[in-house]
Amino acid sequence: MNTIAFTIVAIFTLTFALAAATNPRLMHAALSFAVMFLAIAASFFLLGAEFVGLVQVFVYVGAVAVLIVFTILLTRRDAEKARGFNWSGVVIAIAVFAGLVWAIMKSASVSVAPSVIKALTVKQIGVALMGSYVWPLLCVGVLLTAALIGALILVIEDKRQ
Amino acid sequence: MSSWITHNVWLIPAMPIVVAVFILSIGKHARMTSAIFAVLGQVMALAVSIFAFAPTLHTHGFRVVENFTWFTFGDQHLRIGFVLDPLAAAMLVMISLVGLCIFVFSIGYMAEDKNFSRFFAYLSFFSGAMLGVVVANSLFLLFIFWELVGLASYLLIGFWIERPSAAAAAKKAFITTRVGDMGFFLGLLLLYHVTGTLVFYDNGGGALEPAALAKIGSSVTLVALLIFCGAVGKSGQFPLHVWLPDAMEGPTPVSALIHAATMVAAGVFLVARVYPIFAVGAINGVTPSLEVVVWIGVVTGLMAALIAVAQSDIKRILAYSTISQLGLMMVSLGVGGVAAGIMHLLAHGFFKALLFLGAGSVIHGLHHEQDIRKMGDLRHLMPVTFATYAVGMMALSGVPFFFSGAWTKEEILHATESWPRSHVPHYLMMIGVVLTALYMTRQIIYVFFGNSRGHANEARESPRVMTIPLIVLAVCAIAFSVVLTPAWPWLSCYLMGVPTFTDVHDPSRAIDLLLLLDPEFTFRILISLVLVGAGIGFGVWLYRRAGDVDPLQQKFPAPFRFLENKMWIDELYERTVIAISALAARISDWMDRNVWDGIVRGFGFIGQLFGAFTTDTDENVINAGVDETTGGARGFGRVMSRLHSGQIQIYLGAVALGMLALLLFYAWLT
Amino acid sequence: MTLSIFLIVSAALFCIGLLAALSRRHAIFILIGIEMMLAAANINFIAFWRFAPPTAQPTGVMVAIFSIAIAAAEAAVGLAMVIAVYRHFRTTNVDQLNQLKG
Amino acid sequence: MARSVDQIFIHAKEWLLSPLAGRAPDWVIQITSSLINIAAVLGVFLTLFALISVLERKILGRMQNRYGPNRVGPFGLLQPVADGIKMLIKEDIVPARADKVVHFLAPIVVAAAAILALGVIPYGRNMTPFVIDGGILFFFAVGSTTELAVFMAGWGSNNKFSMLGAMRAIAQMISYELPLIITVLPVVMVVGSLNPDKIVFAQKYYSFGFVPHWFVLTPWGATAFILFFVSGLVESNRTPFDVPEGESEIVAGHMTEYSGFKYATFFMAEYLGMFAVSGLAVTLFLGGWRAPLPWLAFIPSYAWFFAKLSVLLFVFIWIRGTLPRIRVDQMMNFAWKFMLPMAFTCLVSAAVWHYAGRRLSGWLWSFAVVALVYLALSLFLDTRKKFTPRTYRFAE
Repeated sequence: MNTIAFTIVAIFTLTFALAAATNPRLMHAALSFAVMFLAIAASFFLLGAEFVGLVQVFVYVGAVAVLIVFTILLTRRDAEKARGFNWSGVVIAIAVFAGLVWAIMKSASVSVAPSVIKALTVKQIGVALMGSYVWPLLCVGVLLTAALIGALILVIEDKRQ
Repeated sequence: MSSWITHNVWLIPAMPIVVAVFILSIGKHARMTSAIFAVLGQVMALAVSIFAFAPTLHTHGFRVVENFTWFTFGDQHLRIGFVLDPLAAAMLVMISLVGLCIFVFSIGYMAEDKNFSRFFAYLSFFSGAMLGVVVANSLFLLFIFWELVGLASYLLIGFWIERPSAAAAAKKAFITTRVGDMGFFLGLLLLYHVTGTLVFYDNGGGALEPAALAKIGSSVTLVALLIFCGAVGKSGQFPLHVWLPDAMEGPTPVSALIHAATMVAAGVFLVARVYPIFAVGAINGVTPSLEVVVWIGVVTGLMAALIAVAQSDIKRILAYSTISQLGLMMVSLGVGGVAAGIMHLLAHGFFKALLFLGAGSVIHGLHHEQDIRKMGDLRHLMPVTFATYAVGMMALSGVPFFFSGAWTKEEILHATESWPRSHVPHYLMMIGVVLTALYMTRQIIYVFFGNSRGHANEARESPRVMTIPLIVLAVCAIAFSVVLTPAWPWLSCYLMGVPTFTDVHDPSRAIDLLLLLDPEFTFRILISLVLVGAGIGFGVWLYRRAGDVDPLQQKFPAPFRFLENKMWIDELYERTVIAISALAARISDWMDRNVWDGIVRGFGFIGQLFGAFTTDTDENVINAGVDETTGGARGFGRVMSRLHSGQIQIYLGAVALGMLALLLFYAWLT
Repeated sequence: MTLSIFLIVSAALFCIGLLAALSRRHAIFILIGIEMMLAAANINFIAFWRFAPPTAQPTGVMVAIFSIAIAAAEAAVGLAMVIAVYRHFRTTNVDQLNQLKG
Repeated sequence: MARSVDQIFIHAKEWLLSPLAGRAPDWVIQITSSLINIAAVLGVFLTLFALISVLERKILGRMQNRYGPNRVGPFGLLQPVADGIKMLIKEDIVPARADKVVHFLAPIVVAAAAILALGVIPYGRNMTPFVIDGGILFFFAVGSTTELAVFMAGWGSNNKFSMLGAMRAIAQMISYELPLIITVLPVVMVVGSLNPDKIVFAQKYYSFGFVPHWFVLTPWGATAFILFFVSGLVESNRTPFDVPEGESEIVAGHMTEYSGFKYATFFMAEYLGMFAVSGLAVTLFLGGWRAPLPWLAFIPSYAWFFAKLSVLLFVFIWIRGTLPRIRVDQMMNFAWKFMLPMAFTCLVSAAVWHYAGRRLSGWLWSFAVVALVYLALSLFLDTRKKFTPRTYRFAE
């Protein structure tokens, strides 16, 4: 494991996350959001779960980012208006971060070296998915269909007007 | 024909009652029809009685019983019935005959009265009830007729309801007799409890038959005495005699019928009828109950005779004389002379009715004047009344030979003489006889002899319709003595159900005149002659020049006043019994008003209290509490709603803070 | 290279997501914030899977995959709602969308 | 001998790496090896791009009975150099109120996506630049970023036409991405792995001595290949489906505001995309670097790969020259109503083929399934759709 690579990736992720969170321009924020997910995928690669990384890229960068961008397009009319930025959110976020860090630091069992592990192959994931996780897979399938149909109905414009 | 009547004896009481109901129903104005019907009813009753009397002569110890079950109650059967035996038959004839004379007399006496028909209805109703008492074979049926007689006497005494004294007298009579009847009823119940049946003669099963008598056992005295209470009440014996003198408020025929001949006799008849119960366990003829009867009789007889001497009202004198005579009869029954008692009862019925009717005609003649001190020298103005009245007086005071009263009195004195317990009653009764003769002579002198006082001079002889019954009764008083003489003891044997002396030995010498000459018999007649002679002579001597004021009163004013006021017995009762009952009434009223009512009001109060308590708790505890909580809830609700500002980010911030808090808590824990 | 560093990075990412969700007024940014938080969670899963002793079933990975799928569905529905809200209220400014206030 | 020729490039690489082998830490070695790979890939494909760009114009010309560019260099082969220089010299105009950053980034992202996709395809035995277990998935994951890039381009240039073009391109690419992936599924299912090498390895046998086990020769394989090829056309916005930058309609679609080098990058990215898709098609269906006949195996593997690739590219160009542009809604209907069901039938018939024992009977059964569905669809798909009155909606 190369810490350097990891630090780079971590820095990338956090900077783009911050950009997505704070960038006043909507479109830039959305794009930095997408890039951030690329960075996250990279960190997954580093952690040895390529498949998840790829899926992450595939789903987020491929679909969600596009969706977000399209939504921004569809709601462009008031996008330009300058939006306030309430600082209480920031305060809370920092507080929570401090809390979490404290928790992590406190629990000694966490600081452990990565265990030697043979690469996770897609075949193993396939077997697991189709084996003991077949039921969740079906549920997620149903969930996704339902969600998408729901989203469609929400958004579809009634042609009869 | 006659056998049919013996079995249907109930017809005799039924007829007068039916006539009474008929008279009441035809209304007030049919005066003469009601009178005729009443008399007719009485005549029918008399005829049937005579027909019933005839067959009883042939056999000794004749008794025909007609019983039936009135109603069954569970396993108890109430049997009642009618009986015909010498005692009943004799009484039937006497009552109906006397009744008839009184009916005829009262037609004249009550002529001007506006309630004429109602009077006759009550009279026939009374005579029916009296006849019923005589023929009843069950103590229960006898008790029923007994009560009807009581009711009839109440109605008749209080006939002139508009006069308050009459109403009070009726009420007094009814209540006093009721007291006696209570005792009678308890006796009846006890008898039923002990023997299981109330019928007198039920071919072996009856109460008066040996089987039941054996069963009575120890409580016989109690039963006898309780039944005797009824007799005391009805016949006006010592403790309960107070109502009789006041009963004179009623019209004179009423007094005659009820308070001379019949009703008062009912008590004596009852004792005679129920005699076997009294006689159970008699040791040579003496039982505790009979002793009580004797002493009650003696006391009553003597007391009444003394009071009669000091009375000034013509009817009150006769009333007290009746009480005295009844006492005498009770004594004769007590000492065992049942036949003598009954014979005296019959004789007394006749001559006492005669005296009362005579007094009635005197009063009628003097326009309702009753005080003898305002009468006098009436023998020339009312000769028939005077003659019949003299016959009655002679019979009552017991002048021997020709008059019925003498013979029966003779018999009674003979019976008391042979009473083993003590001779005191015998001597007291002799004094009684003397006193009777004394007050009767006083009365006759005051009324018919001496100088006329008051309005006596305007007296006129009563009309024929009144004098005929007087004459009939006078003849009866004299003729009756034929049967009563010991020479021909037919009646006593008939009554006792014993074959006469002669039948047994020598049927040919039915009448034994020689007996009269028997030395032992002549001695008894001599004694009675001496007693009566003393009484009359002392009376004539004492009252010959009597003025307005009674000579005895001049000599012994204190005792005279004592007697004149009826020995203060009324006042005694007034203070004691009535006072006590008034007090009891007041107490119960007080109790009811304060204690029970108090308790109820107390509960009510508690209820109110509880109600008040609940309302105000509800008011300020619960309501207030509820208001508070609702107010609090609304306040809290408002606070919470402000929290829900609709800002999503605030919610998310809250979530984050919550998580942080948890974290801190966790930190604090470890 | 210890697990705690990964955890710290994911915590940071989580907080940035929180920051985005809390402070930005735009509706879409709330969704972006949520997606970030979910991604942070995924990192944790994979990190724990990686650092934990090897197990038969790659549960961490499985959970991560499923959470990605669900997050995608959620994002889709969320954005659809944002569009619908925009069409109805003509605004995506979260402050003005407080019709559900109590 | 054939072996050594086959592995010539691999030995070259090792030769290059040898100085570093001993001394440098291994991550340095890794990086240099991947750098070498990248250099090789870029080199090969950029030259191919240049070549194809000119060849395409010459072939099109030939098809249209005219010569293509033949002025610059022998037979016009230096034309790409000329174009390159032209592109570089041209002024790079950036719209005034355009979103500078996005505008600048868009071409880079598109090119990067395309190049990344090329990194995964096995060009020869042991000549896969990056061996990733989920290689195919990597290819598609990277492929999906192109949509975002296109959008950035469209949005960045702040121009209605480019925005509209971008919308169309994205719609088109998303709709065809689904069939593209689903047609790949049967191959992955049959092979049992997402690793391209394994897929090529699975196609190495020959039945009856001369018939290679290429997936294209199976019924479901053939349909899948056709569908895959068509989807590939759409993904790379090639002719029948080059609606986004349809010159006659909306100038150059999302590339309208680009000029100079950025436009060149777009142009290059498009061709690289085409190379990637056809490269994948070759790996999945045409047996990758496998020789068609066993005895032809002596020819090096990469030779076979590039031969097949050039065939496919020719077809691309051929199609460009012959087919007219399709209307957008027709394209959409075609994607959702025909391509998707057919893709699913490939999946089913592959399953039937597999469970029927992969022998001749399996072949017949799966053929029956595919034929049946094809007939059903062609009958029921009422392509002569009665058009509802068109409603024009303008962006608010």
